[in-house]
Amino acid sequence: MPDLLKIDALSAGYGKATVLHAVSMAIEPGQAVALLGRNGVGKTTLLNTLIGLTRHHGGTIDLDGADLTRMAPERRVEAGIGWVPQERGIFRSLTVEENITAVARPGKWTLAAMYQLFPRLQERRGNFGNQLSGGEQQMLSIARALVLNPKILLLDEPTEGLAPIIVEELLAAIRRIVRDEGMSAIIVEQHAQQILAITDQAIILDRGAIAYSGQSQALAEDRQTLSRFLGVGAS
Amino acid sequence: MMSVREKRQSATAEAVRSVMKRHGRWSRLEIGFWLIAVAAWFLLPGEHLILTEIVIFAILALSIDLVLGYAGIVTLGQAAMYGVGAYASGLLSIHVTGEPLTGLLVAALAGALIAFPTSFLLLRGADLTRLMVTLGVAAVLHEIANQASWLTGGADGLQGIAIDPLFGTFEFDIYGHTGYAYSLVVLFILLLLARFVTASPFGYSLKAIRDNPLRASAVGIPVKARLVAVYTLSGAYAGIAGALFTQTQQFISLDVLSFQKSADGLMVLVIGGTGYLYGGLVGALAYELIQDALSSVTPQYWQFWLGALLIAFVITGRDRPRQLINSISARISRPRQPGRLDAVTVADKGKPT
Amino acid sequence: MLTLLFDGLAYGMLLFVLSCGLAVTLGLMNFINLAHGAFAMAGGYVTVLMTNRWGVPFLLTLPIAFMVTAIAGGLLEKALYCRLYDKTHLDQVLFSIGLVFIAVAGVDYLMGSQQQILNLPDFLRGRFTVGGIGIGVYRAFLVVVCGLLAIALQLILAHTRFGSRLRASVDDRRVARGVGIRVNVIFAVTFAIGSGLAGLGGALGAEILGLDPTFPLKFMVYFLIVVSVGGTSSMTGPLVASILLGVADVLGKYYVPSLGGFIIYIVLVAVLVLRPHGLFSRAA
Amino acid sequence: MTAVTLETRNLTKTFGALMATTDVSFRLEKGARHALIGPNGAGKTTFINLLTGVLKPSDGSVMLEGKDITALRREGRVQRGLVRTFQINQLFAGLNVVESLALVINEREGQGWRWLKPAFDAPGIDDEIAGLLSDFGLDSVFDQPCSALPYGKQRLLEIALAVACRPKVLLLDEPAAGVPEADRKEVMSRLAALPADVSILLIEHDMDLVFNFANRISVLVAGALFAEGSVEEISKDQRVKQVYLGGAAHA
Amino acid sequence: EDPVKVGVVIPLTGGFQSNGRQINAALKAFVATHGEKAGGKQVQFLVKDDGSVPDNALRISQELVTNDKVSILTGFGNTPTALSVAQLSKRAKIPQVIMVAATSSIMKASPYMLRTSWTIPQVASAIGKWAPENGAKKFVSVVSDYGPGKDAEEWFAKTIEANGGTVISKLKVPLANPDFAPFLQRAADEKPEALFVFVPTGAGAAFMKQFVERGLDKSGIKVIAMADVTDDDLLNSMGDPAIGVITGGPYSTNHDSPENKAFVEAFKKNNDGMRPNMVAAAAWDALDLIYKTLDKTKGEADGDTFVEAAKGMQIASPRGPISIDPDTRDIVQDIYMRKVERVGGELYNTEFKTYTAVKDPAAQ
Ligand SMILES: Nc1ncnc2c1ncn2[C@@H]1O[C@H](COP(=O)(O)OP(=O)(O)OP(=O)(O)O)[C@@H](O)[C@H]1O
Ligand SMILES: Nc1ncnc2c1ncn2[C@@H]1O[C@H](COP(=O)(O)OP(=O)(O)OP(=O)(O)O)[C@@H](O)[C@H]1O
Ligand SMILES: [Mg+2]
Ligand SMILES: [Mg+2]
Repeated sequence: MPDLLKIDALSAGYGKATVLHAVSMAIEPGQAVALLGRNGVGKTTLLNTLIGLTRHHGGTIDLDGADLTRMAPERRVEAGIGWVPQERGIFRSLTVEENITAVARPGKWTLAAMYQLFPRLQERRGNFGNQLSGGEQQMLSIARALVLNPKILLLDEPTEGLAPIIVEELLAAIRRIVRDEGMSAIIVEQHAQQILAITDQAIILDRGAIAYSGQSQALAEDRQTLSRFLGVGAS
Repeated sequence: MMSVREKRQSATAEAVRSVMKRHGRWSRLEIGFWLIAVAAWFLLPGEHLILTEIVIFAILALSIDLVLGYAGIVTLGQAAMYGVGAYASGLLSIHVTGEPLTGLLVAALAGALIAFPTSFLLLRGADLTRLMVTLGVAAVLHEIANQASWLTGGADGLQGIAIDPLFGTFEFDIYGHTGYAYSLVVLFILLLLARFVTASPFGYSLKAIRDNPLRASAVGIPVKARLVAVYTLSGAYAGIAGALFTQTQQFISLDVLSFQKSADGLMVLVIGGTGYLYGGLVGALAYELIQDALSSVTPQYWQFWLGALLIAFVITGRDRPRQLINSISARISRPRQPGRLDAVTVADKGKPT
Repeated sequence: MLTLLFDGLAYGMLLFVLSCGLAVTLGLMNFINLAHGAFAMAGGYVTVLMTNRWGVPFLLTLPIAFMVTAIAGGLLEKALYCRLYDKTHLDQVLFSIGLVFIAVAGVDYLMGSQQQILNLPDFLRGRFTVGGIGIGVYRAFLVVVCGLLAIALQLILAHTRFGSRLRASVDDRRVARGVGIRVNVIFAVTFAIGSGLAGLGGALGAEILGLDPTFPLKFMVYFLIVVSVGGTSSMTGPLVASILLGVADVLGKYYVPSLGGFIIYIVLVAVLVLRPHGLFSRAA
Repeated sequence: MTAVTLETRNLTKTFGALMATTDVSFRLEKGARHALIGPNGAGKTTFINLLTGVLKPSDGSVMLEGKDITALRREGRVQRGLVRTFQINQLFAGLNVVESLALVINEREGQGWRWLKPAFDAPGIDDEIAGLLSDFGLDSVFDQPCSALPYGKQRLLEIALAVACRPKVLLLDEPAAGVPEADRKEVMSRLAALPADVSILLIEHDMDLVFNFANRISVLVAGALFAEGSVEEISKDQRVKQVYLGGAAHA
Repeated sequence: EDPVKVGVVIPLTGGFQSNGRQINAALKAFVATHGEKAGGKQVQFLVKDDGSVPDNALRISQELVTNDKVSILTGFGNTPTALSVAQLSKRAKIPQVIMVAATSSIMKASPYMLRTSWTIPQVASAIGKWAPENGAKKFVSVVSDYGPGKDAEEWFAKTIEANGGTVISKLKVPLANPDFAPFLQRAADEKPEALFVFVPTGAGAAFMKQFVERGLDKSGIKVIAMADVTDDDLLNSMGDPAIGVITGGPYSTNHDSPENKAFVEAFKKNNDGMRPNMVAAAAWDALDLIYKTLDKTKGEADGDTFVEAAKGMQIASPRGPISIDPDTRDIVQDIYMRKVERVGGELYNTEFKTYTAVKDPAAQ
């Protein structure tokens, strides 16, 4: 299958400082990728670079045949990227419903579908963005990315702050969306095991470069790599 | 024998100490600045008038910096305290005594007295609200001064101010020789005081409030009381600036309370940069000199060029001069500051291997 | 008494039409644009020039004043303003004051410093009486135009996708772009509309307020008062604030002329102390 | 019998028609390691906001060590030892790590009104700061401005600031959010190592942490207390599983 | 030989800039016709903008005196700026020739002050004398709320009461006042025979417009105003509302005399057809006074000599004969009652009655 997203020797950063160093990877349609790594290694920066919010220093990004490298963020969204920022980025002076409808694009994922996925949001539809609990904001951020009906979802710690039962549902939903709808996803997560269970590929970043890349399942069993780069499972 | 952890911790403590020591130290640039200001008294006798005006302007801007740069309160009403200080010292000289230092004290008190109740109006609300409330208070005072012409002389200005010679010896001459020396010393003292204040626990609590009032209160800082305190202090500063104006000019008009005065004060501060005390000085110096030069080239249209300069200045980045100053001062004083090097080594040591 | 109330209403409407552009740029875009009055002045000069020198019908000059200033605003946005959204309010203040200086000196150079006096067409002059209340024709015209404008603006901003996209862009430009909102276009269009409204306000206001190069400085404070008293989250706020200020000002000056200069500031401070975010505001 | 440090009586908060906190009577025992869990939007953060005075309750009262503090201001509560951390980091963006900690320590020591004395010359302040820095893994970034720290470090500083207040009662709102798995245990063990008489109320959605850290758990659902018990009891409670835990209980 | 330096401190920006503009234009015309020599010396003018702010006026004047070594200060577009410099003029013994500021009391502030403009009481009292003689006795006064406005109100009331009239209500309008509606309504409700009006140039046009819009012109209430309201500079663009307005003032552009014809012509020629108003005439006369006095002192500009020489000076001014009162150093001049009329397609203040050699009544 042809790659959906292809990144080649991508370098980027903030101002003059380079944070990402020549990162290359490829994702097929319908594939979910776990993006792991310690604090501050550049996971968020990689996602921000894909959506176009960092300074480009080198390399290329190609989505479904379109060259995104120099595109403005809003154009990348049109080209098929849905983004869930780490800090959620809920618009505080819009209601829950407006947060969704203001950005929605035609497609399978609609406001109604979001309310079905997160009934909580429907209950709070009239609340302004700054009148939501942390978890509600997280749900809204994910809903807002889905209604863009993207080809690929970029999720930056999407389970953070969600109740365990919601996390389960959410991860199941992501898995379903990826498997059944052919949407791809890159998911940054702190909980390695949880995410490796629902993704196909895994990438570990270390100091802005790819330190490991392989099958999720293989990594889940590779305690040594996990403890070396993530510091988990060693004890 | 110390454990690894203890060793690391004592190295950290050492580095922390060196960072702390950096605070409040006089940089060479600063010292140089003051030397030049003093030298100007001897070398530029013809410029004392404009220099005096600059110094007074700088004190007004400094008073704004205390609330804006350190406590995050934007204000367009500093003229209220400035003007009240000016009138207080002027009236004092007419009705009680022309002794200048008493005038300064009375003006400081008057400024603080106006600022204190006003500050309670500023405790709630965002930038725009504060801008408008301060503006409104100043406008009301302006109108009061206008109406009370039996006391203030109204729009025609307060007549009959006579200031005694400083220490009974130094007459306030029309060349501004005494005026400049006098204002410069007052500025120096006020700046010194402000340096202490901003490097004190009180000063740091203000910065905390400026950056995040929610968190400030969550670590036990009484936010409202601190804001009231600093606004009152800044009112005293502004009052002193007003008194200096009265004493060196021996004349007051309603303009001391005008919106223009507040706006100019804010403008020069912003030009020079907020939050490092010297912003007002740098801004006042630059603004006055440029305005003076422009208006002697084109008395009718100098505003046009001033406007163009302001725009260019903002577009290219307002912190440029500040960065320049920082980099110069870093270059000048590097040999005296080993703290930074320590920090780097500790940072390396700090990494677990 | 009723005549007075009507005068207050008309004056308030005038304040509204002059300030609603600022309510858009400052209130909605959160840009402190002190140069608002400069756009209003530009609109005023367009109208005065066209009616007095070229004999264009007054009513026709109004849309032209809107268009001209909107285009000017749009161009300035693209050239300069767009670089300032990310900067602090203080930068914006400094920048827009710079623009005001340029506008004041520039107009002075081009048009001279004297008052420009607008010649209204005959059908807008004079007054008529309804039920014993004397009503100036032009003031009635102002009330109607401004009322319609207020309703239209409120509908657009509160109930269209454009309105919510605009508010989203203001809340967080970065994230807004990241979820596909064309922030640049939205800001440029909004800014142009805000400037156009200012121009229209200037055109309508020249008759009553007069017009000279210091216009932007003279009235800057009034615009700011309206927007801050009204609150920055809707158009109804500034509308109500304008009417309140207009009526209070007129009544105050009639009954206690000696307090004339205080009233507007006292209303300002009182409102802001009681309601720091203005009369109408969303949850802070 | 153990003493109660913090207690609420019939605490209620409404937002318009929404009952965010409904008649909550809750007790926190001295030295407790108590966790508060519950679905998203159950009202946990609101509860903390009521305890700390960020929000005014619609009804009911808050007692700290037997005294009614319902009307007390935020900073007054902090001075009496009731300290919190925030779900979303609240740092002093323009100050660096050392300055932030120093100002908190000064404030705690009642130095906040000293306006002519340098901020950094309180005796022992440097050692205390150094201790906090190394405890929270901040020694590599000690002179960086808070705004430039990576998210994880900001999270750690968020907690360090609260600990620097030397609280009697510490309210932690999702302290581990954004902290990588490897470092979570360390943060939590640091918190666990706080003096035994410090009472801690923890809000967290990471059940690993909750079960390891807490010795008592309350469950809040739709603003009301839904269940309370030991770790054992709660993790086995079918109703809690249904509304909140899902399959996580046996993780 | 050293030139005589003259500092011209005027408002080229700010609220009073139209005054500054007229003065600057008059200066240009004057130098073009009279050259740059007086009393055998080169005369050099240094023009500075005070932005209509007294602080600035003072600082600029100080610099002119201390750095540029000017021997004469002139200009001063309003009362506060004139007053701010008075101390300096007194202390440094510098002649201060006032071109505009019209509050009566300023002359006391410095013994080196000379004035060629007019004083508010001079004009207001003339109006107060004329009105009752011509059938308007019951007045409401509407003046701007600042020094000159209060002067006008006071002196108008004083004279009209002495002449059998009354002022039933005295209204003060804030200087920064966008809308006259409430004041006009109030004035109309008092049902006077006429309004006495003094507002600064510019505001005058707005006032007259709103007066007509309110239908007050048809209600039989007359407007009798100080000359500022129908300023020659703006009169033409004020249009029909201004026609018929009666004002009292020291100068009208269409004053019929050879001196004035020459003045208007020179002024227009040097300033792209701009129309001179009373400020221009006063500025012209100030310059004339300076030249004539220097001629008399042979170029000596020392304060005492200069002021002594200027006292009693008589000049054939464009506005008619004027002189400097030796006791008060203030101007003595004819005050005219005028009526706005259309003359040859343009609006002018046509003079119809003259009060000759009026002194400042406030100084007596
Ligand atoms: N806006 C910014 N400006 C400058 N440097 C930044 C900025 N944001 C992040 N950095 C730096 O870039 C590096 C990578 O940060 P990034 O946020 O991408 O890491 P991360 O892997 O997502 O970490 P975390 O797990 O904490 O979210 C860090 O060293 C950080 O300090
Ligand atoms: N200012 C407000 N106005 C209206 N509703 C609000 C406001 N603040 C919070 N809420 C609502 O109150 C409920 C409780 O919110 P709270 O933040 O306390 O939840 P929480 O238990 O902390 O949830 P989470 O685990 O997601 O952080 C939420 O449904 C939220 O939408
Ligand atoms: Mg991240
Ligand atoms: Mg919460």
